[in-house]
Amino acid sequence: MEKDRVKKFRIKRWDPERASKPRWEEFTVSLDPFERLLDGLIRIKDNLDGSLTFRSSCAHGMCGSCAMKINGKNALACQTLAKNTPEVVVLEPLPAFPVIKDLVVDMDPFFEKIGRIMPWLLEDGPPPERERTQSPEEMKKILDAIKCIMCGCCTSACPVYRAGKDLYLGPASLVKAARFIFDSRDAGWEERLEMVSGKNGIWRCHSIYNCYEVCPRSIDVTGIISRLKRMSVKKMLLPPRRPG
Amino acid sequence: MRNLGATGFFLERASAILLVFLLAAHFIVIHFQGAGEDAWSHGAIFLRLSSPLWLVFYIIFLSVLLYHGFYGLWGIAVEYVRRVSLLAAIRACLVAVSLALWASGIFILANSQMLLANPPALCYKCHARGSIPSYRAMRFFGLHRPWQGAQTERALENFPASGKDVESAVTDPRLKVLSFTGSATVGWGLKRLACDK
Amino acid sequence: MRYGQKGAQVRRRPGTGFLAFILHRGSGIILAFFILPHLYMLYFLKDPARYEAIRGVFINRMAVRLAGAGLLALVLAHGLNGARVMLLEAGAPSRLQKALFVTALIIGLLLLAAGARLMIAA
Amino acid sequence: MLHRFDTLVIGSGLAGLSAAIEASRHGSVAVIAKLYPTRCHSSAAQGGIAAALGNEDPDSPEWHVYDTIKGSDYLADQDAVRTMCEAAVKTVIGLEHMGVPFSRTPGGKIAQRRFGGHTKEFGAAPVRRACYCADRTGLAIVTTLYEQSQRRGIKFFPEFHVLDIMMEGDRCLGAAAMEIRTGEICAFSACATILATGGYGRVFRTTSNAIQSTGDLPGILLEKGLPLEDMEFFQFHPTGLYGLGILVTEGARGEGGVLVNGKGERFMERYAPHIKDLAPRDMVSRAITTEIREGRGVGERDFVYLDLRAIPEKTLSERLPEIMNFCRIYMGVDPSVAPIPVVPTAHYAMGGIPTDQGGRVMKNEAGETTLGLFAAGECACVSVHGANRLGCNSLLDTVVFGRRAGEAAGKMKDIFMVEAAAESEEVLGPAKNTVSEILRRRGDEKTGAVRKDLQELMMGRCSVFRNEAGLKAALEGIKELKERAKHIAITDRGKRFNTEVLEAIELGRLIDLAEVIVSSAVQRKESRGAHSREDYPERDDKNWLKHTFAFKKAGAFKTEGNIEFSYRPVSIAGFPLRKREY
Repeated sequence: MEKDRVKKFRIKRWDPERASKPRWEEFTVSLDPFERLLDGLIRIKDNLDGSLTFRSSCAHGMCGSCAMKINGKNALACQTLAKNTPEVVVLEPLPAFPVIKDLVVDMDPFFEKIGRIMPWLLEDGPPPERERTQSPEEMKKILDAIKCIMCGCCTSACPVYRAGKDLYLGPASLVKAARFIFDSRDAGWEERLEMVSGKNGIWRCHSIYNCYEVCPRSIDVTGIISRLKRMSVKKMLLPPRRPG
Repeated sequence: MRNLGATGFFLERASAILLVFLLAAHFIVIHFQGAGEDAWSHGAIFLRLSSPLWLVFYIIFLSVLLYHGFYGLWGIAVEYVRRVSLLAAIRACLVAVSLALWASGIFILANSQMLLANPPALCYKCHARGSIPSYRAMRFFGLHRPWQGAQTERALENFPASGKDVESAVTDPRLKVLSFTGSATVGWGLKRLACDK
Repeated sequence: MRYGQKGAQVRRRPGTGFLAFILHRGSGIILAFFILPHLYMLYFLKDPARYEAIRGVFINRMAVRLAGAGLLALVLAHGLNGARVMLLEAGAPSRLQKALFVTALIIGLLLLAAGARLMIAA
Repeated sequence: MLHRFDTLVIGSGLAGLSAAIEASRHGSVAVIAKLYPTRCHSSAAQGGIAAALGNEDPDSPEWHVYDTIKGSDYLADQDAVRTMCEAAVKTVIGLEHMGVPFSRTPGGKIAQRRFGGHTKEFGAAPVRRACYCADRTGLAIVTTLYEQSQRRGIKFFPEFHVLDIMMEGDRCLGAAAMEIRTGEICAFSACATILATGGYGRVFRTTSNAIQSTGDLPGILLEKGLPLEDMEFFQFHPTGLYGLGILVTEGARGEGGVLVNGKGERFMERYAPHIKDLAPRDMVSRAITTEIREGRGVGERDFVYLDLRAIPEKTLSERLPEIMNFCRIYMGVDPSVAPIPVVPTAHYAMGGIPTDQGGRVMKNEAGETTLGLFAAGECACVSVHGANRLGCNSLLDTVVFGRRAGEAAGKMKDIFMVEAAAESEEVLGPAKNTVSEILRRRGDEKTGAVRKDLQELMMGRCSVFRNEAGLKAALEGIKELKERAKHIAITDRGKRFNTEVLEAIELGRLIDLAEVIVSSAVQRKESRGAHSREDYPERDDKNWLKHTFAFKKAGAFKTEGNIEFSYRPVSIAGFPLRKREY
């Protein structure tokens, strides 16, 4: 097709089962301007090299499977259109997580970190007959945080997380914590705030804004962490009540 | 360990805000005089240390600076050091070094107070240049007439002054010798005043 | 087509925030160690002649004066970026982070120019 | 590796998580899925979950029952529909208690909006019944249920691809799955196994379904000689983004969006004079397809416009932010200034594994169930959706029947003891064979090419409108594809994360399911709900008011190709059959 544009996919490939080091490989595929990079990857797997390995599922930015480093920046392959990329597209697995194969990384440490902050709503007593009420204004406080699809782009982009993977909770966990701490229905906010205020929590964030820059869901990640910091300081200075 | 993080973070920020003012004062008084100026000459420092306000200033400056700096270093250590025991050792080191530095600073200040009580005899020199920043800063802190309240014997060397301040300096009976750099008119006027003594 | 390990280099521009962070951290570490020479010098206050001798070295060498200006640059970098981060942490919108960095940079350069002139001039 | 749990849940979408949470009250639960838990396709659900809360308009579960039955073109089992709709209110409130961040009314209650086919007073006017969280309801509920599962200590096995269900006669003993990361095949023994693997929209080219929605488990059951119910009914959602199939929620029309054809007409007025653009999905899809076929598509192309410009910008950004995003990213269109090009897109399988209301899998049309095997969600067919599902009822279905299956399955450990399997050829053999058989294949076919041809074939012959000739041709095509699939060559022979082998296995299942879909469509000689035959345009209640049970075995009444059929009557409980008009 004439409107097709030839794209070069330069992909960092590594099968730790067979090679001791990663290698770079280049594929040439044609992609419509409005096609996604994921379409290109599928085309490569279907036509050129069936062993190319990557994750994919929903293909429209709702599941977070195809997070990878695209031209040096973490993003979702299904959300990056061909027209918005240069002729050579460089793809690497997400940094900071162990590589399983090609563009697939081990997300277990990431989910484990999220699990550490008690990511569930804690009720204060038996629930009422009907729904608990929550004003639209109160709901707005968590509107940003509930957009998270846990793709790992933010955490993997964070230099602090990369430096101390086994220590720092990482931005995604903090967003998850904020989702509950700012939820007017949550009774466990105080305990959870203590948790993220520990030495591996919010204080490790130096407002580097990498997470904010890469978030495919446009969540103000750094802003949310700053809110947590303010809340933690307020809680230290003021008598205990739920600050905004 | 209740919310130590928040306290540390808060103190770090608070000390940072303090440092902005303290460092501004420090730079204006010491470093912005031009390289040839004598704001950190032995005499000038002793002059400042003779004032309790400056003494307090230096104690606060020292403490805040050390807290801010060493808390910062500790923060970096927390980020990169995984082994708990090593981290504890680093923490102990940082605390020890910062305390030692603080103690030596305090020792220097105390030592200066002892020297002030028993000073070597020196002449007083006056710079009648009211426009320079250090003068304005000293005026701001109410320290622009350092000889007032000073003992006769105290060493006083090279301070900035202008207009009325100079007049009061020249007429002050405790000032014995006056050297002057500045414009001729002012110089001659001063000479006349001094002759009246 | 296959490439070796170095085959595909991407030109990576570090993000503004990351640049600011590195600058902040680097200047912070250096500044923390600046306390040492200061205290070392003040230690000789008890001996005016010795003190003035050391001071002479500082005053009379242009290189040392320039280093003084460098100290100012570090303080400004650390302080102004600190102010930027504190503003953002206090609730300034995240989308302003780059603009704030540029602002801090401009203010810093202006202050540095003014301060360095005073420090270097004899 | 050998694992032993009281309950095993396959699939970590809404149905799977609901079932797991419910089952965890009774014993140990493991969830295995071929994706990480929140990567499921439930998280792409946008519009809402239906429940007659009456927060915005007066509403009653009875009206909900009526709408669902009418929407299903009277093929739904009415007692099951009643069960679902009456549980809806409690279910949604239960979800809220678990922490789902629903959008709120100014008074702080759960906000609701209009949705296709949901009416008040038995069809009088559209009603606000869909409880939503902007247009990311699925994501909000999935995330919350995943959180609650973590709280309950449910053991997750992410990225395990189920290759085989371990059956012993009529009893299910668990499943064999490949740990994708290592290639190792593990046995999971359990007293109860719940299948919640979702849909199989990937048999079609243009689909809103995830790449991973490949119907693995229905395919496996088919091979085990178990039936699949009502497979001919596959819903096409009227508004998928042109060329991509990404969904634009019905909520967009619920908020005031309208469909416009190439002439600028609001054509739904002609097809459903009463509720217009909020007609059920099968009708709207047919209307759009008709408009395009009769040359009233937009420009020279084959789509119509969904016009959201009448909706205030604030409403758009508050209630449909994801839609706005999708349109901007994927179409380069800002819905607040330009209409969105849309086409019907394969969306939801009404049919699936037949179950009773407790999620027990039926082994025949008589309703006899298998011991220890349960199913819920899109892969199951209770059947509450009949011939056409109403929008927002799918989330409700997954949660209500997921929980019911979970409860029934959790109690299995008291009546059905299953010991941990021993590592033997008998247990893991079939699963290992599936893989080695694929690896043994030699030839020059590629998975991608065969899959693409299958999807094109299904899209062309078996989509919104169907006819005998097309369906027969499709069956021929499928036969050919089956042959081609035998010659697929695998280039990746490693064990670690070998998605190429898995894709080939998935393709095999997809072809099997396509065959069942087409065969079922051929034998149902009437038009009902989503199954619209051009050669039989009328609903035929006399002959066809019955569920199709498709088997891959001999001994049933009727045969189409390799598939054999038997039938199960529809349960009617209170709502007599009427002509379906909106």
